Amino acid sequence: MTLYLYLIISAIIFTIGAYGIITQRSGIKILMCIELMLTAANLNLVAFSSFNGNAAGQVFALFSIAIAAAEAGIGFAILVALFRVRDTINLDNINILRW
Amino acid sequence: MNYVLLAPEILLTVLALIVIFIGLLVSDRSKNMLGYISAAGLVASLVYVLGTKGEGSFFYNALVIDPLSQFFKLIFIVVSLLAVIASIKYFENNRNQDEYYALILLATVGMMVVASANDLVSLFVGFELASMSTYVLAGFEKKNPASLEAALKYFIIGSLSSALMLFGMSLVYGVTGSTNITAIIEFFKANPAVSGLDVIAMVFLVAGFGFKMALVPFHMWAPDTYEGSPSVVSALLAAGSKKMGFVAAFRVLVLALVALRADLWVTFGILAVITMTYGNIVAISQRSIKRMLAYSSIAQAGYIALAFVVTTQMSIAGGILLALGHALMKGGAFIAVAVVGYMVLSDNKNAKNIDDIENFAGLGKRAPITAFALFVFFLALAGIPPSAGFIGKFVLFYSITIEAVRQASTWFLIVVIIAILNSALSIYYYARVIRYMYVLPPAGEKIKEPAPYVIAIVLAVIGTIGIGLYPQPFIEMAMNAANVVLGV
Amino acid sequence: MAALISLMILISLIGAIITFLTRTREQARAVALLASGISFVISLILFLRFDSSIPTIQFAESYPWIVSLGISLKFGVDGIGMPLVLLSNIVIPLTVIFAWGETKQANQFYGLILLELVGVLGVFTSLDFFVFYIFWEIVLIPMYFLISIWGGPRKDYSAIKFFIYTHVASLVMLLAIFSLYFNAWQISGTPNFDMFYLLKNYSVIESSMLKDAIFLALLFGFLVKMPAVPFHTWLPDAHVEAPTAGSVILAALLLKMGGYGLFRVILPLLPFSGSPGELVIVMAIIGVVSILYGTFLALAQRDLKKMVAYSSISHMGYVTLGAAAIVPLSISGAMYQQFSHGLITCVLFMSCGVIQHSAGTRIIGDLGGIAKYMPKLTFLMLAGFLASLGLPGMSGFIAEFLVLVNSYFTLPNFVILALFGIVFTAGYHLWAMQRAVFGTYNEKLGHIHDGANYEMFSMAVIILFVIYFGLNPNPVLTMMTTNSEQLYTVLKGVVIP
Amino acid sequence: MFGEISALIVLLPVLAFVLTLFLGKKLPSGGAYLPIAAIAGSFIISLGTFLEIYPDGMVQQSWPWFAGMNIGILIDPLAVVMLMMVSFVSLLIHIYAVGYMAHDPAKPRYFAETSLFTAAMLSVVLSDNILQFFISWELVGLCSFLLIGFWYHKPSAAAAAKKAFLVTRVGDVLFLAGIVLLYVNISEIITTRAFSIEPGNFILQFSTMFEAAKLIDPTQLTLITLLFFGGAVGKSGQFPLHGWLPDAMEGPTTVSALIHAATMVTAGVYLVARTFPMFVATPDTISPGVPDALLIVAYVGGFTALFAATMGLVMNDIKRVLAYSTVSQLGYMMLALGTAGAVLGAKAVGISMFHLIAHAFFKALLFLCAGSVIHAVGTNDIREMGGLFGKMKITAITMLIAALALAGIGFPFAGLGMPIMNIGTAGFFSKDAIIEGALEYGEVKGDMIPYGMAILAALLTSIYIFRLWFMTFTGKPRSERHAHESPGVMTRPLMILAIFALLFGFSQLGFYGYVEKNFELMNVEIAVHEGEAFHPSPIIVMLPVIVGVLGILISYAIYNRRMLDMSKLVSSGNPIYKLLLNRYYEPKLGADIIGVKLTHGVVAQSGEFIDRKIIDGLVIDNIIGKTVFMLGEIVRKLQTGVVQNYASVTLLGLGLLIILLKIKFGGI
Repeated sequence: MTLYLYLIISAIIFTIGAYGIITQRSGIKILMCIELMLTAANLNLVAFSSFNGNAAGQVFALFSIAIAAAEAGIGFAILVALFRVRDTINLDNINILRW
Repeated sequence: MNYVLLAPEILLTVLALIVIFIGLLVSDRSKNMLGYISAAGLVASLVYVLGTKGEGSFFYNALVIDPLSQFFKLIFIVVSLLAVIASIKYFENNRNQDEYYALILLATVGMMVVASANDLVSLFVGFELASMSTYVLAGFEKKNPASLEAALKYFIIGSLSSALMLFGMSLVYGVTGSTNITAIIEFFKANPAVSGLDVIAMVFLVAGFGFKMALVPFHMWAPDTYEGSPSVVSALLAAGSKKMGFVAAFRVLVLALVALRADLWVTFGILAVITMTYGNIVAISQRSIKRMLAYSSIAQAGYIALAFVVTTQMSIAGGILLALGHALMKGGAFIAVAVVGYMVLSDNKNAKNIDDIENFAGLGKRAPITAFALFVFFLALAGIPPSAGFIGKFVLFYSITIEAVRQASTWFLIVVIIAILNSALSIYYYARVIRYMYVLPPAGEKIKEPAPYVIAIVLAVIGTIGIGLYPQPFIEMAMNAANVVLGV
Repeated sequence: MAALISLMILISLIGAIITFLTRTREQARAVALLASGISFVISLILFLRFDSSIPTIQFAESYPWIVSLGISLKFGVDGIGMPLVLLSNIVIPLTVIFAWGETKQANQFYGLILLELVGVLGVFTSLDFFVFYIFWEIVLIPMYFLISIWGGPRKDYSAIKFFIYTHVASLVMLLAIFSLYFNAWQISGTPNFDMFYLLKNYSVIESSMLKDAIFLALLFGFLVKMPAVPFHTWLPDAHVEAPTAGSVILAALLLKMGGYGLFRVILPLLPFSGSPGELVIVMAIIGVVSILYGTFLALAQRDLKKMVAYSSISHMGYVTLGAAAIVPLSISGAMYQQFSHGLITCVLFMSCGVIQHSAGTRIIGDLGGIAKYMPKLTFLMLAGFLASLGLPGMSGFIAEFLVLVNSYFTLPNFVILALFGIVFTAGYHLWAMQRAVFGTYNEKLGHIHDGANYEMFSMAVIILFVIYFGLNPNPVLTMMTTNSEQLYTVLKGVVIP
Repeated sequence: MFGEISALIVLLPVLAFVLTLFLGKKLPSGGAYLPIAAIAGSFIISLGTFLEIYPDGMVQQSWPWFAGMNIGILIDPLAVVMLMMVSFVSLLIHIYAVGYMAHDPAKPRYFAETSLFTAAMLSVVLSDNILQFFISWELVGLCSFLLIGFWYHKPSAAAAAKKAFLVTRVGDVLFLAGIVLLYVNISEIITTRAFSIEPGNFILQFSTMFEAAKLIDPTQLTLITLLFFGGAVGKSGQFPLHGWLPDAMEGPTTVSALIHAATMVTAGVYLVARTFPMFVATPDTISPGVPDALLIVAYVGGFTALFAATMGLVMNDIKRVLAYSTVSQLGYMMLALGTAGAVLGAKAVGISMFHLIAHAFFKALLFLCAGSVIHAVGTNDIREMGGLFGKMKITAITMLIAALALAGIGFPFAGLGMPIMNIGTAGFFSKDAIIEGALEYGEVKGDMIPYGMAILAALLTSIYIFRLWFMTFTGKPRSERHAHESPGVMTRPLMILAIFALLFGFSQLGFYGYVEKNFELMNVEIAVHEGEAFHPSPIIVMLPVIVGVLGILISYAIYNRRMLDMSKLVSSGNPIYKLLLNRYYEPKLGADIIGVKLTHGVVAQSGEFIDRKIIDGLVIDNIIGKTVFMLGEIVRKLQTGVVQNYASVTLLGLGLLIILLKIKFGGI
């Protein structure tokens, strides 16, 4: 039952992240929300690994943390580049591509 | 366990590093050679992939080499090759070429890893490697807001869906206690009772792969990204990284679902039908050719997804064939659009939306080779014989028809009829462009089509028609791959 | 001399490619004429060496292609295909000659015409269902271009309508082919796309529902091509917009593909279908309705060319009717109608083309009395119109006579209905002639000139063919009859309610 | 030896047609001499054949054609007399045409077409099977179409040509239907009644037909014969398909003389005579002892004779008067076949054919005279003629002879039992016989209606023809155009024909005897429904002549002496006159209402509407086409371009999938 505790927490975190992605306007915040979701997944992995009694999950978590970092880096880079040309990172205004 | 089989991946990784390294040393002028170098590397690995037969598994069975992986590696390398060749012209004298080529190579490696991944970890890593490289590539024109916007959208939706995928993977791991796909399948085989959690996990995976496949409703990023990115990168995305989603789906979903005896064909049927219809219907009303191609590739994804509806050897072989065909046709088409862009810009430096259909008027006179190539690609996409597109659709539709016949199921029949009507409908927007190219008067004088483009396009054309004229070997390969998918 | 057929197809294909590559229109048309001429000679050799006393496939060739799907390039002709092969090779060279004066993108124009030849020859000779389908589809593309590049004001609409409409039909047909193929595969365990093999195994399908579904799908595919009411609406638009050469090929050859399908595929399947009698009635109704409907709509047209288009719908109705009557001679009559209509309709569309080109309009009301300045055309056009309204002594009469007389055995009421059409057929032909060609000259047309010699030549040659085959149908009719009698041996069992 | 080469009878004119068509322009007088020579050849061969086969020989040749049909030649008495007549009259008219058409630039076309016509007509006559008969019959119709529309730049001519073709086409379709029905029935009795066609014979040969007629189901037989008769009605301008013949006068007069008086229009009668055994074999359901088919033939013929004569009374166009007279006379021939056929059997064929040939001579003569008059005064309207007698004597006299022949003037000495043979014009002999036949029919079968119609028609005939003659040649000129006699090339044929019109009658008995043998030669016995011996009273015998003379006197009184003023009668106020002048409103009804308004206006146009607007417009374009586009426009708007919405769609999809699968699998 404690496993379910972890799962519920991670689910909550995941949902918060998802909610944030939908509602936030600033690119930065959206990046953070994505990080939240990844974290939720990592939490899952670790929890499962300790309950399944094998380390694969934790290894996986390590991988994913590294990847998340790289992802964040790229994300910020893109935002910065965008800011240079558009002077905004408010995603509501970034819609020249549509229909 | 001979790592020689992994030579292509290794070669390309090393090559990527070398390219960056050279980039540091040489002057911007001479960076143009990097394109040739990476092309050579890709050719080498292509030859290798075609040449080697052996199978094997590596790193504690995290990577496997089998017909499926080889077939898709073939696709990925060919597409990257086309993209690279075209880029030699597209990014000529661009001072960041080194990074560009390195990224393409890394993306290729990522896709190849996914193709042969047999462990959720390696799958995830490969996925992310490919994704991140392509995020950057999509936004490679730093001064062009469209390109950056494309990159941003691609990035946000992409990382969202990789989060979903990771979450799904974590659940799978939780249920099965292992990250190794073989083990997972074993587990499912052992206790096939559908616990609900595993199905949810599957759905998350579907979402994650569906993002790459651009299946409705995970497709939203695709039109914007394909439209905004540099055409050559669009080619890579549409033709290459899209297939990454499929191979992953083939590897994990099909096996898992077969093992679970959880027939999701209704789900996939609905997804496929909606996807193809959506893609075609929206494509009709597009004026930007790149966007039209984007929607058409969504539609194609719908066709390929039919393979999941009836998971028979035939259908999966058909899906794989269509994937191959689509890689060639779409890749070639995007590169052809790049030629048009080049043409338009050479007419007038600061032309806006250069892929507007108006710019295709009289292309048959202005750029005959490109026009003819586009003509071939479009007809192939519409499924007119003899072409790769036709062979793929032929086998695919056949597989579903015979399922309809065998199980006397009206639903399959309806599905295939919708598919047929779709491919008839798609003729409309392809033919419209063809008309622009050949019927309308040219807007300018004839141009000299740059050699790299021509080479890339001609290769694609040869592939498209060649498969149509002599599909025998490819069908066999696809069949073997399908056997792997079905774990036979 | 075994590979004559593939040689014929290959030569036209190579000719097409060379034509595309030529620079000047002189070269283009010369090459086109040469290639189609050679192809004609070969078909003539085939025709002369053809043994009309046996119903089997002759000059058969076979080359393996896609082994894993059991697909191979099989060619061959029998009494059903041979006349149409000859027809194609008669029509195409004459079309090239007729269009001798084409100036706009000449190399593409003649090249596309040759591609059409390749396509129809492939359809009429290939005995592998897969290959058959491929040629069936290929035919669409050159026609699409012929319409949309050289066509009239509404060419875009018509071309795309033609393309999609017929493409849907062929896809539906493809589904049926799939089922046949799968069925045969189930039985033998080895994939094989051989046409006769697939048709043979149709009979062992258990569920009669599936049988009917396959049958109807195939029938639909062919009827749309023919075209039969109510699947005909693509035809008038396509014809009205197409250039003359395009219309000629469309009416003379492409429509024949549908009829060919009836004899090659539908009739052999008929007796084994779930409910043969009803299906026969369905076909008969479609046939008669097409005859009458086409006639009355032709009567209503203002545009000469559109009138001719509807007249072909009406004439192709005889093919359906004759096929539905499943009497040996009625089937032969239907086949003969295909052949003869293929010739006659050329003259009609060529006349429309000449008038359009010379007077600048095809609207019957705006013409009038052009016979005064176009005596040669008037002569040939009149001959064509008379042939088309079934005047004895011309090939059309033989066909219609055979169909009507022999269909009466099985479908008396339908024949009586069809007979009604004859009067009105004569009616709209002569009425159009009277208003467009005879009467006082309409001065608003300004000074018009007679058709060019090459145009007159090709029309005259076709008229000669029409008369020859009207007086001596045997060379073609015998081989048709041989095959229709062989078909009848299977069809005997069918009882019509 | 003529029998062997009898195929040339047809082939020579065909050859002439081809040569004239392509070389005509280069030859003198439009190559007129080619057809003349060719037709002369045909005539000689016909004559030779006649002499060969007389009295009881036949020529039969047959070659297989397609699908069990054949092409063949059958020259029996019936055919040979017709052959001689056709080739002879055609020859004369061709000669006449050299003068008549001298100034027409399109001479070559004219002569080509007429020789083609002659060929086709000859082939009708000597064909030995119904299919070839039909084919030639159609070709004859084609030539008639071409020649009526010879001056195609005249709208009226083009219209008339079309009308002629279409109206006869109606008959032809019936004829074709008859052939179809016949074919089917024969093949049925072959299977059911063990009827066999011995080798060398073919299914549609007349001989086969006659044998089969005995076995075919009677009602079917009646149907077949009536369908054949329908064809005859069309070609021979019988009621109700008579309307095209008067309009056909738009063609050159020579054409009218050749096609619409002497030869083609009689083809209908010839058809009935040809297939007479089948008509006789039909059952007698309507009136006992009278085969239904013959009864109908009789009534249609009789009625047409009378009906056409009434219109002949009021026409002012010289050629139309003659046209209606032709229709009326053809009615007589039908009447003969019908009535006499019922009582005298095969003799009826003799009677009818005799009148046919006599009529050919004097009617051709009438037309040629009319032609020479028109040639002279340049108008067709007899109201503008008059007083021409002095100016063109030959024409006037020959035409008078012809008129007398048409009116059937003569004296039946023998008929009154005197020891002298009858004296009279050709028409006298031929028509008297017909009326007698009708009378005998009436006596035997107790049905006098046909006889009454015949007598009444006879009266009207002589009235209108002499009205014509008097108005043309007597009185004072009503136009100051200077008329003159036609050249010799035109007058000589007139004289020759006049001689025939005068003297041909005397061959009556021999002719009957010869033609009656026809069916015996084909060993088809004809059931004769003989009544008791029949001796009419003298007054009855004289009646036809009396009415003839009476008619002459009436028209003399009115149109020459002007004894009573016609102005009241022929005013447009007089409804009967209007009715006649408008030809019983037949053109209006046929062409305008049925042709244009109903067929074209209603049926065709509504069809067009359905096709374009509903099938095509509504279904294809709007429902399918438009909806797809609309859908596209709507759906693409979902792509807002705002990335959060994309994310929400993605997550929404995820949620939906989960719910869907929850529903499917349950769990948790």
